[in-house]
Amino acid sequence: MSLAFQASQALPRGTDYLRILPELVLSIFGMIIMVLDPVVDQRRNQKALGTLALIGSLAAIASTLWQARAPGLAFWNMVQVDTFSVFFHFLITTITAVVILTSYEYMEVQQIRVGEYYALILFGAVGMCLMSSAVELVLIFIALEISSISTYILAGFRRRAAISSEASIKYFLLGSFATAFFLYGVALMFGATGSTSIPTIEQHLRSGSIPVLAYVAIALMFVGLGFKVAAAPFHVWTPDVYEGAPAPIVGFMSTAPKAAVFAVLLRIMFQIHAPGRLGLIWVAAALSMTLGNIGALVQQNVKRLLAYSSIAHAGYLLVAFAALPQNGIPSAMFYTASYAAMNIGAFAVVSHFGGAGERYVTLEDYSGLGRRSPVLAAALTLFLLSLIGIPITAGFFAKFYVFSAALQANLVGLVIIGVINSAVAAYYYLRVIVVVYMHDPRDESVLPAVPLELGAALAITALTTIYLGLLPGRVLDYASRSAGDLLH
Amino acid sequence: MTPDLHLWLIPVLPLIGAAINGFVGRRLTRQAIVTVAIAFCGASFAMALYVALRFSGLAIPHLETLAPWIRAGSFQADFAFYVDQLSLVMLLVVTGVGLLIHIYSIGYMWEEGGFYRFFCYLNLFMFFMLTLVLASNYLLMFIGWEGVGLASYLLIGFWFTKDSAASAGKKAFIVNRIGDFGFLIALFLMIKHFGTLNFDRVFQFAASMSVENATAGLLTAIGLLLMVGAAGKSAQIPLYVWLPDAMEGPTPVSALIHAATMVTAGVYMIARSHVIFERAPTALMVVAIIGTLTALFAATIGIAQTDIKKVLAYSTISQLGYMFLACGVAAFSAGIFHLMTHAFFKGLLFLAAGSVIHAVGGEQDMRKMGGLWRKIPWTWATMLIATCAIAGIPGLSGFFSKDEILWRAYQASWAYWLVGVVTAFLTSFYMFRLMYMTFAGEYRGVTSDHSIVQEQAPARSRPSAAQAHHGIHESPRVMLIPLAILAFLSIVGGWIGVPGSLGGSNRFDRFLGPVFRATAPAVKPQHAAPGETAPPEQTTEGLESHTGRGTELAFTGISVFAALLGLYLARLLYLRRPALPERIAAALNGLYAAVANKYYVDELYATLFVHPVVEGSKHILWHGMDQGVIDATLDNSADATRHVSDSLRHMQSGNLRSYAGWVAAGAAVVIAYMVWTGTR
Amino acid sequence: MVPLSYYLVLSGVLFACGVTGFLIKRNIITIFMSIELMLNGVNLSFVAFAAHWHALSGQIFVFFVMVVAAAEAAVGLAIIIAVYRTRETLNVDQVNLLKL
Amino acid sequence: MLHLVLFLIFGAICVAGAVNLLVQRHPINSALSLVAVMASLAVEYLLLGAEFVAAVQVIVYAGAIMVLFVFVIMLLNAGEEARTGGSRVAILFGIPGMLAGSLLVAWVLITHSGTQEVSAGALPGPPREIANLLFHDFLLPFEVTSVLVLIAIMGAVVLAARPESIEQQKREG
Repeated sequence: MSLAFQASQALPRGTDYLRILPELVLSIFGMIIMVLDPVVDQRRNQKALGTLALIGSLAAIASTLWQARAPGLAFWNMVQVDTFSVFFHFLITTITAVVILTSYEYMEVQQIRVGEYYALILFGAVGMCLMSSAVELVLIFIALEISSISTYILAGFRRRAAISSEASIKYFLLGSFATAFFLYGVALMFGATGSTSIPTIEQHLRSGSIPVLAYVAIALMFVGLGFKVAAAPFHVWTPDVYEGAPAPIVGFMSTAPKAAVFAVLLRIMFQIHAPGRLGLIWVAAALSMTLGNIGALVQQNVKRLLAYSSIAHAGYLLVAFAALPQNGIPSAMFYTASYAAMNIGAFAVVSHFGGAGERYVTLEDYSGLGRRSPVLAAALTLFLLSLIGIPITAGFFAKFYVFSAALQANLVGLVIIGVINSAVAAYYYLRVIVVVYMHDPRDESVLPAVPLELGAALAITALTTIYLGLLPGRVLDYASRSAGDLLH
Repeated sequence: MTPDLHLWLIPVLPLIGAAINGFVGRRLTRQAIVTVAIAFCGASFAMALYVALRFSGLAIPHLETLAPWIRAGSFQADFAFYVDQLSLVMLLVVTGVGLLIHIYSIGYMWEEGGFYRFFCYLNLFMFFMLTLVLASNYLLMFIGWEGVGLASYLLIGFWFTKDSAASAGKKAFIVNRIGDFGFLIALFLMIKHFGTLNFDRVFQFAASMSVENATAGLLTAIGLLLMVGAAGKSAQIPLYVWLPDAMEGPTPVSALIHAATMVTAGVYMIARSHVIFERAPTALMVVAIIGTLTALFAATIGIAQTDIKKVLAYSTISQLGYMFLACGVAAFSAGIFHLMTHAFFKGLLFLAAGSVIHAVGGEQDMRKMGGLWRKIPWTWATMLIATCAIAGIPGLSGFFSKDEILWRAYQASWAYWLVGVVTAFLTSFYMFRLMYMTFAGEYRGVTSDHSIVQEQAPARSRPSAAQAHHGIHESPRVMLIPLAILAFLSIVGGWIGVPGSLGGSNRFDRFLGPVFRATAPAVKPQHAAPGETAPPEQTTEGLESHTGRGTELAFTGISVFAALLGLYLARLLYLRRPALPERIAAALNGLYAAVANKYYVDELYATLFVHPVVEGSKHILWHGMDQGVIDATLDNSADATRHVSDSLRHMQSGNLRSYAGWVAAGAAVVIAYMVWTGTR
Repeated sequence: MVPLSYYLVLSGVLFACGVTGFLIKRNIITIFMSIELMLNGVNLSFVAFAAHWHALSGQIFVFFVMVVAAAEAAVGLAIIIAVYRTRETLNVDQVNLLKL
Repeated sequence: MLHLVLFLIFGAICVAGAVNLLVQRHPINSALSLVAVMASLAVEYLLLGAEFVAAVQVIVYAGAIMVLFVFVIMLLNAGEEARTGGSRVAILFGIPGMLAGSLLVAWVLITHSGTQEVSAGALPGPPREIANLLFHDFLLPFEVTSVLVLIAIMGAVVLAARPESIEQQKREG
């Protein structure tokens, strides 16, 4: 190995910092919250810390937009800012902001100390953002760990509930288990190519024959990443963890880390031109869709039902990974964004309705919600319709593009499985809608009014759901350009 | 230079009405709600009339782009509207009949709860239906297509406190989803091979392809998939099961959605895609066969139904079968003609049935009616007209359209014709049976019995139930006027398309001609239908010179005879000798039970599809995978209580190590697969 | 002189032992130790490959893995304490309130 | 030759320690065997010429992390693990899967990773060069680990602290 680096002992330049600006902003706000937490009065200033976190995530959104103007590599080929990374930065920071909005009321009702909570969300977002822009497996690994560890902790935040700590330990142990697989894959990839930098790996694999070791490496990395996105057969943890974790956090961890991991998966699958991609994805996608949907059919707990649905949606999303890059990447990105909008919205409703200690989470509790709170019921219905994939909601176009991309790659079988699955899915989503509107309320007590912040979160997610369902053009266009950037 | 007609207003006006009623309807008075709903629907109808008036001055097809929608790479779809002769006919039918049914609903729904909701949904339905009809590309059409399904779901489940209504809504929705896959996959195929979903471009591509006579190629695949979609929406075999259940909705809904407009969307879609079908004879044949079978099958079920709305529902399915048959023999204009006349007389039948139900206080069982003609003469008269029309009594609208279909079917294959005539006989029979059971004879209901009424309409707080005590009464004028108008249309509606053989010039066929003939394939498809084949794709003029007028008149005579035979038989059985049907039923015990139970198709589907999925999910995944596989045997040292609670706990998973086991096993499979690929 | 594959197989064996431990051990802390065992196996692979490719970045990776392992240990043990407090057991077979 | 002998000896200790970890039923014994694995791994690192890694392995892994483990075992007073009948899935699917998977990987490693021999100290990793890499090329990951550590500390504090309500109950009761 040459020692050339000694000659270039330069310090990072300004543009280097610009290219990690959102991460910097998020970390700084996270630290401010952490420092202020013991100082301020918990009872009175619950909201102050939340607002600070909100400002932090908004600042991160702004800096993402600023950053978009200066694409390029930074920190000696560690991160790359391009339309692809900006798309995911924007998505993740927005998810963070919306989740913070949904948490305001929840934390108060559950009587949870908020300081570390908001700081952890922001720090977690740092990791997720970095995952989408990192082009070096070392950095991807650390970023993945940051996002994972923060979600392990957040999953256990309902400390008085036994199921919450159980969710946390299950998620933690299995997550670390999967991380070890991912890491082993990275080690073998390093062994196969002699590098951990994605562009170098790509060059190495493109020139000459692909060593068998690289195949095994891809397999092991897929095990790790597949676990994180809840793809079958690595999905088993999802229902348990989603049931036990606090509802706003489930909204968070079913979208933001997933989006980030999908970004990594896109890089590995498409940028590296992972060998053997097709069969692997085919089976995983088909299994995820089927197991997720069938599992959801008999669920009585709404959080659990949504957990199974999120497995199924991971399956739909994986279908895009089996398609050709120029169609698959944009459709996967579009799906990620749509899914984020509708799922966070659904969990926002769940977190409000759950009440203290998340008492009301079964399907029966939801009976007559349509009469008790028409606004909440209407919002939930919209999100569920979008999850089914009804036109003029985001879910429709998301599925539409994914399936059409798959069909252009001649994956007729996979598309048929997907389409059949989306019919089965209609059954259990409709079951919720039927319960909400067509059953008599079990409990006529007045629901607490929807507070302003939660209302804002619902409005944002609902409008995004409809916007993406009515005018998907701009987002899709941007995603297509990102695909171009990713593939050079 | 084509004028800008602001076509977008036609669908958007009802949407505004729906929005107003949906958001503030709760605070409005009933008058205000009605005014809003009728005004916006009426404005839409006025716009449609305006388009019709300007039609001759338009370059056909007339395209208007409202706004760009999706531009992803080479794929493009806009919010754009498309008017040609076909969509104009549909437009007028939908807005016209829709308006009449809106008016009728004022009277019918006046006493119901959720009045604003009803009109909101109704307007919403109009929005989606008009989007479907006016769309200039398949994607926009699909949005309307799914939207009408959604609106129909909402309206079927309108009396949602009734469990049967809720589950009927769900059934309709899910069966429709199955059909929608076909449609959706067809769209994907179009995107893949044509790169576009715009009608003009798709048809251009399709027109440039050769007829797939011997080989089943791309167009056949697309055609068959579109057929699956159409079968779902238009309730054809095997996806018809939702329509009878959909009768749980309020009667105006049944009239508008499940008779006149939405269910005909499948026919419209096939007619719209005729360029594709004309080049895919196999797909066309499937359409024809399914249509024929459905027509016959539903008609036989209709014979044994006792619920007045169920009879009409099966009759609708059967008539839709006729329309499919027409499309299947490439007589698209005949199919659309029947669609239009059917909208008139079937809409009328449902409205009249609603009026009957209204009159007898919510009763729907025909066995408890009878002798009503004196008490509700207007309803009786209009319904009689509609019945004559659907039965094919000469001079009324149904006669002309059905005759046209049968004649064209005969030219494709005598088998189609024969089944068609038998169905015509059955149609006439069950419709007159309905008339005799309802209006003739003595009243068999128990007016003073409170409980029956309550039982039949448990959740409907209808004061008309109370009126039942005071006797049967004619409906208010606001309901009778639409009946009268539709009756008028049912009489005269056929005269615009009198076939040449009956001395007419078939103006309807000529009007639609440009749509269907301009793109007809240069080489005639060899229709693969069984039996004698004749080239189906010829102009009516050509056909006349080919076969001669006498033959056609003879066939007309046969179908009229069949209709009259049905009338006679119904009269014989249900007026003269009311005891006879029961004896026949007893004699044909098994067959009658099968027919009365709709051939047990619902039960079959439940056992075949629904049950396995739900139970499989429950047993295989839940009990099998977790309870069965997971160890329930326990350590000996554990005491009895622990034993019980632990065995309960261990029965279901939740065990971390099992989860890790799945992950490890999955990892092994993934590694094995990848090693296999790598070393291959 | 030792063939590279010896090191790799040794690392693979350690990894497999870790997986086995995860599957068969009941004590949460021991399960967690099995994960550490897996990470150690991976580390050996990194160092061996670094020697093979003459690329120091493999060794750098090992440091990061250690930091991550330390962080995971801190969090993991805290979670274990939290679980113990609510359940009073460390047996993973009894931590199963959440199930299908 | 000496190289190979050393590899085999410490490799054997490694595997023995790992197996012992699985066999022992008291967590303390498992922890101690894990320490043995780590220490002998450090020797393997030395054989590969990675002195710095070997040192860190002993200090951080065997020293810090394992101490933490032992501390928690003591704190929770963890006894011998019960022989609860747990999961058939893990035995029926997990173990065979693990075996099959690791055999496959081992086969690939033996046949496809090249049979080059690695001499002792093949890659000298002096701290100076490592520092150059760590603080220059890998500066960003290095800095980002600080966020990771911060999260870990915060998480440990949040989760290990007693929930307020329990405290309140105790005070009230």
